[in-house]
Amino acid sequence: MATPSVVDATPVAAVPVKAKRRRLRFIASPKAAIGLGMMAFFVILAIIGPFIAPYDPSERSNALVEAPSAAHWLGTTHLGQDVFSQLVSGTRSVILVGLLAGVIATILSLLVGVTSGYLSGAGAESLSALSNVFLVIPALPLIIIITSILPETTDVTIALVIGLTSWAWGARVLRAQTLSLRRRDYVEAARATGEKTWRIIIFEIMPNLTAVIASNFIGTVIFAVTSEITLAFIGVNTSGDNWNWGTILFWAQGQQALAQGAWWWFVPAGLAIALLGTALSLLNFGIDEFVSPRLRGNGKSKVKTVDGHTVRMRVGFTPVLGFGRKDDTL
Amino acid sequence: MTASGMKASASETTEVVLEADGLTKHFPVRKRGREVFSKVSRVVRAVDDVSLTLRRGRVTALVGESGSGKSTVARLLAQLYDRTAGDIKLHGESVSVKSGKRFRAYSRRVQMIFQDPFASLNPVHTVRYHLTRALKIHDRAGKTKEDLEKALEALLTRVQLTPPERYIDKFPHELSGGQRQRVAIARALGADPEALLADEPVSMLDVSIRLGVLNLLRDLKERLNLAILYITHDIASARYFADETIVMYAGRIVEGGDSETVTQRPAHPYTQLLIDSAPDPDQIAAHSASEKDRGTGEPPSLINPPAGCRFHPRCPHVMDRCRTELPPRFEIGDGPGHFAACWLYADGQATSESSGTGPGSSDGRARSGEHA
Amino acid sequence: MSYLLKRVAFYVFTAWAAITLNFFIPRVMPGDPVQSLITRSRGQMTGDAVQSLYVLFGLDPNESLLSQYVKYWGQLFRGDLGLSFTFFPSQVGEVIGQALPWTMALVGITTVIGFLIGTTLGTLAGWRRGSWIDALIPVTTFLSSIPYFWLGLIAIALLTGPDSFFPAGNGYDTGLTPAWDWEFIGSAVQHSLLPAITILISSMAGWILSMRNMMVTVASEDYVTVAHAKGLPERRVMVGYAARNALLPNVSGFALSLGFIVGGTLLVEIVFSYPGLGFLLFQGVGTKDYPLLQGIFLIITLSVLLANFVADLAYMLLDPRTRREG
Amino acid sequence: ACSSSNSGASNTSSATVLNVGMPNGPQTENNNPFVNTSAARQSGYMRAIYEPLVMYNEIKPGENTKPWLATKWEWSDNYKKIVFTIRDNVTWSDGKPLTAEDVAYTFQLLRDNPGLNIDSVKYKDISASGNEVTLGFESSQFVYQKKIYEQFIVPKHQWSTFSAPATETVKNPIGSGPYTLKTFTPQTVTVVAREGYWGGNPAVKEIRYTSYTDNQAQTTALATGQAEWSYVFIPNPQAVYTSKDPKNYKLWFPAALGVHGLVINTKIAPWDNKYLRRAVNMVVNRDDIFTQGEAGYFYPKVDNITGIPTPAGEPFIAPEFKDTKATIDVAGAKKLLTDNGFTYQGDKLLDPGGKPVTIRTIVPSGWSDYVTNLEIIKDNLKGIGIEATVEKINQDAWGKAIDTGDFGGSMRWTNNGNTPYDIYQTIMDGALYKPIGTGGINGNYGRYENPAATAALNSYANATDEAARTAAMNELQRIFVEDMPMIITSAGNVGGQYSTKNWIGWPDEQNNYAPAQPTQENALDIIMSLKPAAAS
Amino acid sequence: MSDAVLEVKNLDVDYGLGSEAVHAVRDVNLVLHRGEVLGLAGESGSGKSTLAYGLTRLLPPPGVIAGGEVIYHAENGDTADIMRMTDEELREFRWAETAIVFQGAMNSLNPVHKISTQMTDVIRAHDPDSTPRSRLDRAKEMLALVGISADRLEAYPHQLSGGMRQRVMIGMALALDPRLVIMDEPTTALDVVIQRQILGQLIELRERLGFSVLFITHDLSLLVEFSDRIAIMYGGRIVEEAPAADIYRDSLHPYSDGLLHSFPALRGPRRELTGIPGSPPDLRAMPTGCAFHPRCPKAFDPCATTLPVLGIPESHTGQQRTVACWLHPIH
Ligand SMILES: Nc1ncnc2c1ncn2[C@@H]1O[C@H](COP(=O)(O)OP(=O)(O)OP(=O)(O)O)[C@@H](O)[C@H]1O
Ligand SMILES: Nc1ncnc2c1ncn2[C@@H]1O[C@H](COP(=O)(O)OP(=O)(O)OP(=O)(O)O)[C@@H](O)[C@H]1O
Ligand SMILES: [Mg+2]
Ligand SMILES: [Mg+2]
Repeated sequence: MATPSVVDATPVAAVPVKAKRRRLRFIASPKAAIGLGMMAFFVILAIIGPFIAPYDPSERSNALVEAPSAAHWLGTTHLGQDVFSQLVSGTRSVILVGLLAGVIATILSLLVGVTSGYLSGAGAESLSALSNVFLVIPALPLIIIITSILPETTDVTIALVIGLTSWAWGARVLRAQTLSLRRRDYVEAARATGEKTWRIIIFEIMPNLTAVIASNFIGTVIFAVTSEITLAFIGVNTSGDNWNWGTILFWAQGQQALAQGAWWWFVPAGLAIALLGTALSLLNFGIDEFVSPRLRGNGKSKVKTVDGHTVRMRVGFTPVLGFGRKDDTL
Repeated sequence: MTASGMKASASETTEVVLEADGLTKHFPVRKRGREVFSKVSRVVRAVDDVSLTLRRGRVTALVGESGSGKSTVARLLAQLYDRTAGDIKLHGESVSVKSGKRFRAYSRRVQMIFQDPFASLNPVHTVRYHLTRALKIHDRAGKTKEDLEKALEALLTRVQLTPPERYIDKFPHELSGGQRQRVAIARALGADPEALLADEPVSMLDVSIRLGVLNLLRDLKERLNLAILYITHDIASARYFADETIVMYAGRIVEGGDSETVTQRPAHPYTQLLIDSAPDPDQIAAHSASEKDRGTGEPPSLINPPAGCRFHPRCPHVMDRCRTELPPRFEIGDGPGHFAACWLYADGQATSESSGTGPGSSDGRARSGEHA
Repeated sequence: MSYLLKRVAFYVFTAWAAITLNFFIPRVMPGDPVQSLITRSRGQMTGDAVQSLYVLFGLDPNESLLSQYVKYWGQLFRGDLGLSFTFFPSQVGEVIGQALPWTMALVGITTVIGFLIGTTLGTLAGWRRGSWIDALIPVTTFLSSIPYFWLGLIAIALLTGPDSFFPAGNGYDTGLTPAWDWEFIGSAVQHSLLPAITILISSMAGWILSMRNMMVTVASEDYVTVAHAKGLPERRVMVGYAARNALLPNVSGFALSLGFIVGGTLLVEIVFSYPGLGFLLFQGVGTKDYPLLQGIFLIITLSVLLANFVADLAYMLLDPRTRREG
Repeated sequence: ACSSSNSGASNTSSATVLNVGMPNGPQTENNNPFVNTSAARQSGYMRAIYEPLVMYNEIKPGENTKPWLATKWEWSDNYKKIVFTIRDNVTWSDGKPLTAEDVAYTFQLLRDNPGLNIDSVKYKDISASGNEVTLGFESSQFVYQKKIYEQFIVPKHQWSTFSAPATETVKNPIGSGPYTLKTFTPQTVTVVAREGYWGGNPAVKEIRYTSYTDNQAQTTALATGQAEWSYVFIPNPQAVYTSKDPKNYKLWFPAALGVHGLVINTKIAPWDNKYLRRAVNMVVNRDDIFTQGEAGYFYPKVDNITGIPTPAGEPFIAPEFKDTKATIDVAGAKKLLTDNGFTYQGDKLLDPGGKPVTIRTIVPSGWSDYVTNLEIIKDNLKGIGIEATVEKINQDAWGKAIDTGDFGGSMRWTNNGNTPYDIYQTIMDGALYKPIGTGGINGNYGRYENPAATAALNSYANATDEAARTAAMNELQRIFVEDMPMIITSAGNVGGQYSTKNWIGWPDEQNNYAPAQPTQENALDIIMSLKPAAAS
Repeated sequence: MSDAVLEVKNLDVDYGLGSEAVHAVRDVNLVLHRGEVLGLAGESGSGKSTLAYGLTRLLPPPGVIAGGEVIYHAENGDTADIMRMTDEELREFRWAETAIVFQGAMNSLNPVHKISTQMTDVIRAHDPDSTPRSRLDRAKEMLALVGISADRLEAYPHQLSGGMRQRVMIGMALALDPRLVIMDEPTTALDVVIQRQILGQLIELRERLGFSVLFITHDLSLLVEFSDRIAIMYGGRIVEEAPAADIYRDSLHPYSDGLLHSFPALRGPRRELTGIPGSPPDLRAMPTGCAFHPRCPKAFDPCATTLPVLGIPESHTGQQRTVACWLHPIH
């Protein structure tokens, strides 16, 4: 009867193994890994961009609207500025605004959404009404109007404006989610244990909203980035010497770069935006699969049978790997 | 049997911890279609006029059909729901707390184990978190880390999750149903309560694990002098585990008394139905033939409950009176505190003190009628 | 209070709050329409024009916000949206009425089509998780991350030209007069193709993704397994059991998205010179045209509320369970 | 049906249709010619419907008037009264005759409705008798002649029925011009030639005015030939426009008597120092501004030291400045500065007080040509050690900052008129002066104070003889060159893009009979001069 | 074995693949005879549901069938291996031959379709020639069979109580006259009265229609009462199989024995309840030898090392029972 120790030992040993698996799972999804890599690239570029740019992005030269060359990798503008340097230096503003606005909007939507979802009474009702009012008002025009109210727009103010106006959708989603969570037994159980309300909201409810919060955050970042760029593009925010991809597009469009045939001026910034968006959505995949056990396919959706066929794993038709009798039942 | 008899006699003397008096809970239901403009608001009468007492060192079982309001009673007692009417007394003092400090003070003394162990543990937190919180909230975590560690270990050991370090850092989904249930119990015990409201703590477990949990509760009751409310569908376990059994039907208490008496000599026709329906491997032959004669039919709607006795549409002994008048509790003299809310015992009321024949015979009549 | 009354009260409140906000937001904008008209027309208008313009627009600097507000409501109830500054002295109602059908037709229809196609693709992707259609998702997200205007401009640069089938802009051939004849409709459709495709490409990904995720979630519900166990045809299981239930959250998302029709695709209208509401809004912002802005916001507000109401109804129709809130 | 015949017509055989485009976005049916926001004015089709009394050509010094509805006009010596003789045999498009009554009524309308009187001309008494109309004014109208000549005339029998002419959208415009409104859509307005026009039948039978949403769309339309006449800023016109059909695609942007340039806030030290401003004028690279900022054509370069655009302003330039060009002279500028108390610390210019010289310029963020100009100026200033910053702010904030004097420098324009008076008045009129912080001004944004300049402006406007005017104008130029309150870089324009593929007879450098802008009054003159290309 | 309906041979079912796999069902052999109720009991997590879903190939991902055969004997004598069926064959086979009632009836009905829709669509799928009228009639008939009035056909699932939903599922399961009905804990959440009602009706129907039932539950007393034979599972394997009465009176495997001594009896004298010491095995790290040996009071040498094989014990020759335990050597 010395065997029970065997039973005991195995799970104990399994604990660190499990923890490791959990942390690596995120990377295990190839989509998320690619997204993470791309995102890291953009963030690094945001930090070091202005230092590694070959030229001062605003500096004029005599090379007017020149096609890409060794000296100017992405050609030049009508003022002889280096497009590549503008792109590289502009990354910072884009990332800053995107992340900052994302954080602001996420925090606001958490505050409003979760609170109005968990609490009841007039306060909660008016919070929910508030978010509905914000939903009704179209965000982009509102942002355009507010930014045109501001005498001067820096990255931070743009981020603030975007963040302060784009939280409502998230709040609504979170509220709906919270409503379904708040009568869950474990929340009631925490209450019955004697937890304080704010602790219940922060420690019992919010962790269960991680998936929603995360995808919401990423969605807001994408929205913020496109908004910032759109604002710059329509000339609402091209302030200072602060370059961002939208400013590049603004100038390119103002000078009708495409009609002039200066594709190098217009195309790269747009592609950069698309890539950033893709990086974020790929990250989103990873987070989905990470947080929601249902989406977790262990990365595999196809299996190989013993006789070499590939079968898709799917609900309703369990794949059969091997047939018939095996000689050795062990 | 003797043991339970001894306890029963002790019950008169042991201290009442928690007492419900005329507890009532109505859930509002949303109006449908054309009712929108009418004034009448509809409610689910989940619990109606329920009175019970929980005493120190005693287990009270609450059985009844599904949807009869057992869980609602437990949640009302835990002050998780606002009650519609009635009173809850803790040590004789009426309490009504919704949240805040007073609620926490109350929750320290009255703890609840939720029906579903899969739902009542937060999937994102480890066992350690759950238990630590329970200890910290009620200032039982001690001052240092070691104190806390020791307290956690003690808790886990108490619910037989040994060795503690094997379970302490696990997430709920890494535990089996029985283990979760025991974590939930440990959490409730973390507050060191005086009363424990255990809502079907074993319903999802296989018999061997079920037994382990029940033995643990009994042990706790005896060692810590807890007052326990044990809600279950498993009447057999009520017989084994509880000192006192109360039967609910459609939001009302229909019978109550000493467990052995209630399970062996059920008085109320519903209880009889319940006991008869319980599967019994020893009596395979005896059944099978008589299924048809059993009172069948649907459980009543709680929105428009039947007038009079709520069981009357299904009752094999239904009388005119049952259809109109709500039966009060009638004492039945065959066991300590045995009562039933049934007009069958109305006549016995006058004579109940003098002899047990009235109820006894009616009991016999009911049973023989069934098995004939 | 009954549920329906509560809903109605809620909608009325939201409408009131949104309209009030719409009233005040433009008014706190610095500068005024006259100044902005002057700065916009750089040199084409002399400084002397200022006074006459103030008089013309009837802008009384001494009238308090509150009395303007009261007046505004009075006008609203009379169905009078005031005179546009940009197109002075045209009625705002007329200006909007002229742009609205275009937006409704282009953006409305594409939003609906995008929703339908996206939902269908998402259904398939979720149903056949891991098949090729699933691989479509990164591609569509890539496309959807591209700002509308960029895609539109590239499309214009690549696909339009003197000999191209696709016109570069406008709602219809410049020589035509709007009428319900085939020539006009054909031309309108032809002009709307490119912007429509742009919107479709950019907006479909969201629907695909959310529908896919819902499908994956629903596909593991017991009743779907039961449907398989019942031996129902695959299509019936996919459509009648999985997609039917997965659709529910998307329906409310769709209702919400209707509100973004005007605001969200403003850039498409600008880029394609499309004579719709979005472009009008953009003009209104540029010229501080409060009456016009308020009129457009009013339309947006009302249509979003209406869409939400319809979504509520649709939800009730689609989901027989009475939702228990709170 | 109508459309197919039309679209075919513009491409084959001899043309009957002229396609005009403006980048103003969709229009709402609004044919009120008085209101600046109306479609009629924005798209320019009012010019084909309503006619002025006199056709005034602002780019042709010397002979710049052509009789139109008025056959004769006579000013009193002090320019406080004018008598128009109205052409006979002119009918409105509804067949009724145009009389002096109509003319008088039009001016009365302006006098009695300040909202319609955009030019703020101070009319006093207005009377008609026979075919003569007499207008009286409160002050001399010498510098405002153009505004009166150009006034279009509306029919009394229609306009007197309007209760509120200012908010009237005139669904059925009746004019004396050669065209009448055929159809209106938000995109395109079509006018067709009518019978019975006093000036004979035009070759152009139909004109379509199309509104494109923005410059880009307008440019594309021009490049593809969809639009044959427009006024729009085209960056790199060579690549985007003219190269598509070098033979036919033309643009002509002659200067008008209005300017653009760097307004300097003369109340902020050390910019109150005229030597500093003059030094700046010596280093600004007007060629770069013209070629890079204005795409080599849009706002013509102004390089006369007086800031007066040529050739339009040629006759007004004082003999002493006739040939004085503003040329780049960095060394000279530095010398001027160091001679007048400024010093250099390395490359950095210090003012007489020893502080580094900087200037904060502002510009509306979307105005790419102004921004480009300022970037160039910033670069130029660096050459003489001045640190300039270019702050791009939104239009409203910019408007407010300019209004209250909260800036160091900014690109801006001046008014234009029939003499350089408007330019100098916008820059130097002491009557318009308001201190920094006070808003609501209509000129003198640089806060320039010089009683001599104000006096010269007044005497120019009110002089009763040519000699006094010339003296005043010369004095103004002297003061301007001495104090250089604004660095004038470019002229306002009255040009346009047009195609000679279907129509010829457009004005150009040689045949400069009218400014080429389709929305100006002279557009009618041009339309009447057009001939089908095939016919020639 | 001419009357066999279903033969399960050496069935292995895993969750996940390769080294990650959890072997939830190991080498299970079972025979289900015509008209018989076979009870399946065992510790929670022992693989009962997995077995039931596995043999119908309804196991959701990441479940896979690692090996084995499930032979179905059709009425006309043909046999088919369910594991080798194509998707189309499976679809045809399902419900018409084998119906299944899932663990939670609450979630088995689609909340957005009416009961009538859900009952008729399965009839239509398997009998495309039927008319809507006949389908509806059949649905009414089945509801009547399980004691639900026909007017409930137009109800949505949420308008029915849990017990009614359960009965709807049972009615639906019988709609196509299947030869085999699998029921996974159909009554756990219900009180005993309703539970008895449902089971009583089922047994009655079984006698009339002659289908076989695979009945999974924790409730041993219920099993003993309602089933003909009982199989006990432990750690993914069947450890004992015997007629119900035999198991109840005289269980051979120590685990079965432990189970039977763990439930309290409602009637008669109070019994001593012993329970089973220790905790269930970890499926990822199964003990060697007999999976039960760490908890077995009677474990001896071979238990810890060698896996006992399921077979007819020597001591019980001739009886229809098998056991996998070293205490009872097999033939
Ligand atoms: N929040 C609620 N709103 C409306 N009705 C409710 C609510 N909670 C419970 N009910 C109703 O109240 C009645 C009693 O429910 P309760 O959960 O107390 O029953 P129970 O006896 O615990 O049943 P079970 O044995 O199935 O757990 C049921 O009819 C239920 O539908
Ligand atoms: N998706 C999964 N991945 C890994 N292991 C799983 C998965 N699903 C089930 N299991 C494991 O497979 C084993 C068998 O599960 P199964 O549901 O068949 O048990 P059961 O006997 O039906 O239990 P119960 O009586 O609780 O229903 C369990 O130990 C469970 O932990
Ligand atoms: Mg309950
Ligand atoms: Mg199971």
